[in-house]
Amino acid sequence: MMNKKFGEFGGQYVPETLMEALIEIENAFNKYIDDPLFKKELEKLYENVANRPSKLYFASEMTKDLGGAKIYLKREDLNYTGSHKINNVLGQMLLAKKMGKKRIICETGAGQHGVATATVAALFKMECQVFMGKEDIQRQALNVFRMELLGAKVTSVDSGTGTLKDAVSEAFRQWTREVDDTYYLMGSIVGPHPYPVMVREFQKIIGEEVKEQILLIEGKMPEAIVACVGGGSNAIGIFHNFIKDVNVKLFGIEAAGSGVDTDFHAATISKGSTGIFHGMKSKFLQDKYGKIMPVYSMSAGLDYPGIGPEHAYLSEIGRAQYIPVTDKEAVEAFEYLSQMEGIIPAIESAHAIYYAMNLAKQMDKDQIIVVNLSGRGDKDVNQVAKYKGVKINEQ
Amino acid sequence: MMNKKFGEFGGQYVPETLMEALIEIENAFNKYIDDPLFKKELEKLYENVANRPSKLYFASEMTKDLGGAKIYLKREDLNYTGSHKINNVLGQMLLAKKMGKKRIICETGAGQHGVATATVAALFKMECQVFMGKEDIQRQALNVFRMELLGAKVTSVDSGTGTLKDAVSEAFRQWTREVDDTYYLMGSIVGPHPYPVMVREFQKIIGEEVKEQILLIEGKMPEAIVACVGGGSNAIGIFHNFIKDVNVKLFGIEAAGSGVDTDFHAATISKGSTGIFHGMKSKFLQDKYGKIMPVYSMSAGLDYPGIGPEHAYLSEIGRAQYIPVTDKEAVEAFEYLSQMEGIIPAIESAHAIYYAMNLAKQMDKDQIIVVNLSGRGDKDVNQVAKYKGVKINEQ
Amino acid sequence: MSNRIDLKFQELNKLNEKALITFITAGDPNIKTSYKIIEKMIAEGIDILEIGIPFSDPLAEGPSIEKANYRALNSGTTTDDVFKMVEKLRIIYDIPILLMLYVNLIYKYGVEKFIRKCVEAGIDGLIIPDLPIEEVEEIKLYARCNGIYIINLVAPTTKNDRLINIVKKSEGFIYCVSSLGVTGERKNITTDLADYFYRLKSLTDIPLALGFGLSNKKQINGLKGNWNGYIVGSAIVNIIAQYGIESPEYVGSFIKSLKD
Amino acid sequence: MSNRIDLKFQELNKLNEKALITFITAGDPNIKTSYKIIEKMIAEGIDILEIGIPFSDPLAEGPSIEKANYRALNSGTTTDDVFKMVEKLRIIYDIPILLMLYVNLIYKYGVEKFIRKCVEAGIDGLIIPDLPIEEVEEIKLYARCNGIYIINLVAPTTKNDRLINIVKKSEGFIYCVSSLGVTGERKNITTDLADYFYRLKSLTDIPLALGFGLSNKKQINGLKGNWNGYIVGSAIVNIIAQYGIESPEYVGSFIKSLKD
Ligand SMILES: Cc1ncc(COP(=O)(O)O)c(C=O)c1O
Ligand SMILES: Cc1ncc(COP(=O)(O)O)c(C=O)c1O
Repeated sequence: MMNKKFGEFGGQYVPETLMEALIEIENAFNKYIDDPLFKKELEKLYENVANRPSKLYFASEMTKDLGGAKIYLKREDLNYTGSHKINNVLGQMLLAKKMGKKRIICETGAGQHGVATATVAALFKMECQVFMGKEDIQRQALNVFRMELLGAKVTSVDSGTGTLKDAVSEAFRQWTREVDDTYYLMGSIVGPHPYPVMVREFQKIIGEEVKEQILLIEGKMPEAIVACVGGGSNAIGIFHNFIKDVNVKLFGIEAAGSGVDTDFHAATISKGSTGIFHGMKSKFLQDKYGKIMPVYSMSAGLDYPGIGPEHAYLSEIGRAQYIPVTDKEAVEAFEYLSQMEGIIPAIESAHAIYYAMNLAKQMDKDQIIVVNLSGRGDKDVNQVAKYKGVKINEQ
Repeated sequence: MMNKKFGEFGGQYVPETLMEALIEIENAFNKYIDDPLFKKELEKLYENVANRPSKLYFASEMTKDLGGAKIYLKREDLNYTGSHKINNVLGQMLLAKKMGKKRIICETGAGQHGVATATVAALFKMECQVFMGKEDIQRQALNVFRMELLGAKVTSVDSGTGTLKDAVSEAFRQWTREVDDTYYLMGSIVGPHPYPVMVREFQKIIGEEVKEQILLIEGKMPEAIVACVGGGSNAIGIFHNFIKDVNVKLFGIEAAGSGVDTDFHAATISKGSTGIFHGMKSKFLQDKYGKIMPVYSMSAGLDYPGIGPEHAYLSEIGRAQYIPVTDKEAVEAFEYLSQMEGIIPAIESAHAIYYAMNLAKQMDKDQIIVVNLSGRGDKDVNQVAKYKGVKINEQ
Repeated sequence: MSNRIDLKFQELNKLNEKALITFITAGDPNIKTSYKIIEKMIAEGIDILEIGIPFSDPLAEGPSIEKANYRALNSGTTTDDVFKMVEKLRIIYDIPILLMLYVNLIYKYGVEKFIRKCVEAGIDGLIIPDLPIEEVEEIKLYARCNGIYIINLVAPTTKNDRLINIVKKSEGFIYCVSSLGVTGERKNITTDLADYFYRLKSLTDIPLALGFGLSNKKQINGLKGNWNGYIVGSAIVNIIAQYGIESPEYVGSFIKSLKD
Repeated sequence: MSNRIDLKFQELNKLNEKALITFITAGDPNIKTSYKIIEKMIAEGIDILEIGIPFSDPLAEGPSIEKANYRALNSGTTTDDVFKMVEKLRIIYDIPILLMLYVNLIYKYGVEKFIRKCVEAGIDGLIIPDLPIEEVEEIKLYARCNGIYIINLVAPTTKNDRLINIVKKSEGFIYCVSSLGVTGERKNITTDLADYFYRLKSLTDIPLALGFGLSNKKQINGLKGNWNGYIVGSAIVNIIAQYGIESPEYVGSFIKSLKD
């Protein structure tokens, strides 16, 4: 049995109608997570579908250029569908199948989790409905058609701000309507228990691989690990297996949008406060009455007013540090990595790259930083072009 | 020393200004191709940059659905940058570096070869210029910015039909201007010797992996191998290691566009005749005077009026069969694979999938087809949407 | 100190009547109108008043009440405004008053401070749709010793194990969600209400109030089960959406139609 | 049977004069105008005529001649039309005539048939820019026994090994490409022409004609090396691009300016 809370954070703050469903999932999760057969099946899916293990790539040009610590990139961008999201989707989809579910719903922001879910749903022959904010549907129309191609139904959410948080709320609403036969496949380590634990367990493969790979390549542990934090799944995925290794510093990078001193950011830990939302107690950007604030980041995947409860906890106890990086800085890192290593990172991941660029310079040449390159940046090229004032007109 | 001809096909039909450059490349290629150090470096690049080996994926749902031969997909779509093109780019770029070149030029159609080249050029710190037809630049504006992000200069070619063949011609023209310090990195097994041989040698890893993988998984050889054919590099890549295994049938799938009986197709072997163009003797779509015909396929990567000389030869001697598949059929396969396996194939590769779908039904359950899934279809989603009358408006 | 909710149900029980519990979102379309609507509803004889505090992300609500929340927020309504309105009501009215709100509004306000404010304003109970019994203790700790009830909800999906547990810990009444899904009017309630009612009744003597999807007298009269009360929300909110500041009259007539 | 090209160079050699070799694309802007332009050029005293057969993808050409090819194709000009025009010219003129064309036009036409047609029309030689000596034999086989020369090209990039080989196999004259790159006018020719010339001259007695980028008398006079002839193409084609069917007069004046 997994603990429901991380210190004071976590819990199950959901309407009664959903409680039994959460309990059902929790029970199934507890039953299968240590089942050797389930593990074996998941391993096969990781290998055959997600294309795992993902490479640990030595960024030699970047390292040379910065002149400090050695930088390694964990190449989750090379996973099938282009990000770490697929790891979690495979785990939960397998669980849903074991539970006899026939229908999957999920939320998506930039569309990465939606595409991953639609992909695996097609393979598993599950019906699939994806909730996506009206704003995000317009920003990421291509991903919408990708999901539809894969046979998923994409539902536009125009309540609230029409972005990720509203897609989550709407998915919850839909779930209460058809909780019997439907499985809600949450895309990050947020939401009510058991999601934060479950998503971590399905993402921790990242850190497990990293440890094995770095010990093989370098024969020692890294000094620092850096990952971007939206909900926090890629970060917890790479952190988890190192949490006990207290000499390994952990850095979670939040989206500072136009700057943490403006009204346009999504820096939950830097600027948020403890609250209860989307089923969990955690840190949120909210006003003094508890109203959830509109947030902003050019990165749709980080554009969320909360953060996973485990990160709130790691921050509280000082085990991990959370640092904001702005749009401008992320775009700089986006271009830097593209030209330095020929790797176009997801704009989410570019936040982590930026911090690593600065960190490396302050470290010695025999020290090591591992950055989680959580996704590929093809999806963001359009937006960065626009950010830079370049017009792209596909015909 | 590699043979310059495949039967009557191949050769070096280029302006005198380029002859010494071709000889220089040929000499370097002959020197390095069997050099254990070069091989070792290339292997490392395949692994660290291209993300090789690529998976051999059993398409269980498709196999079940079709009820015939077992279908395996060689997942070149999981390579970094999304297609088989990177294999060749790594090989040639390493060679160019050994030759002391500082500048790379190349052509691109859909942008896959251009993106792969720009990517590796960034990593190798080579200057890079990509020639791309004006039409293709408009159709694939996003890839243009991707290349620019990677530091490459993209040059619009508006001569001729403003498509791939004109981009090749323009790259040749540019090369004659600066042949001393520039390396022309050709994207398929076309052009003058030594390109067809060289590109094959850098792509044959595909078939080598397939043989090892299928023997490991199935303990036997496949009955058939299917690959799409534009210039023919992914096809030769998977065929090469099986050419001597005469019981393995080889199928190259050409783009039939609107149909081989219309004026809108690119089915070079089915409808073309022997000619000499772009430096090689091969099969081309041409009129009775030898004028090269405008060709058409919705797939920019197959939209080329010629084919690699080795395929012309394999066709002539009957070792491989070349079969046309239309836009309509390719779109059908594109959607089929998306929904059946959760894999969105490149529209190029979808041509091969379509043929495999039909072939499988005519074969027994204990027989095996391997299809080369040469690339991922994200780049084509927009176009398929348009083909199907769906409007996508990214904002 | 006995709670107005208990007194109300005792009174109705004696008369063999059912409680009419009505809901509006405070501040929709503005706090003044809300006050007038409430006065009208009380005048027409509702038994218990449920006032929603608007929230940015009301995830248990269907479109009607969801939009009411946005309207109320747009009119600038805060938690403090709602307390003030209740204080004002209390000068005149002794009707049981419940606040319906999302847990974050309490948590961020400060649980202790919030409960103190409830006491000061004369609140009798809280309905917190995203606070299942598994998480209730943190707030109940303060509510209990201040005589404020936390009204538990049960749903058709709630299984017996948990039902027993919830029922055991309930006070005031139990909010029995009629159907799967979020709030909102429904043409048909497909839950087997008779079975639902008797399953509950066999476990407890606490009053059972049915809510979600109830919209007119005829529908309510046709429902199976001998429920102690009915909660009507979206139907009223829809009238407010239509008539805005003119709505007190219309809400009044609607309440009247429910009482006839 | 001696070739008109050889005779021409012998004649010029005696007079200590250099050959003026001029190029146009047949059919640009139409075949009739091409004929008129050629008559004018001959009247103004050019020594050798080089006629381009239009091709869809002329990959050794710069923008000027490339566009001339498209104009000619748009006017419907085919290889057969060019043969007809040459036949007509031959009724009157005895000037050496070369065809400049891409190898596929010969190959697809049928090498044997093409050479026969050349003989019938009175063609003296072929310039095939995409046919290096490594690939020439297949066509030379037919050309040789029919007295048609294939004019070899050399480039500044050609190294001595190959140069010796090319020179050995040359006939008529050697087309010496002045610069890297494609056809087209050039302000400056950066190749060390003196060195280029002497390197070639030390290997052969065959006439050497310099081409690519030559555009006016002054430029030509200033060039290093004692070349046996100069080839002018893009400069003429540019005039045709500007004046279209009016161009014969203008081309005539231009040729005159080269001869003065
Ligand atoms: C590539 C990538 N990285 C990171 C994130 C942020 O999510 P998380 O913090 O859960 O990893 C997303 C979300 O869409 C993403 O697509
Ligand atoms: C994914 C993919 N497949 C196939 C091709 C066709 O090229 P080739 O025939 O050289 O494999 C292309 C060319 O762009 C491509 O991008």
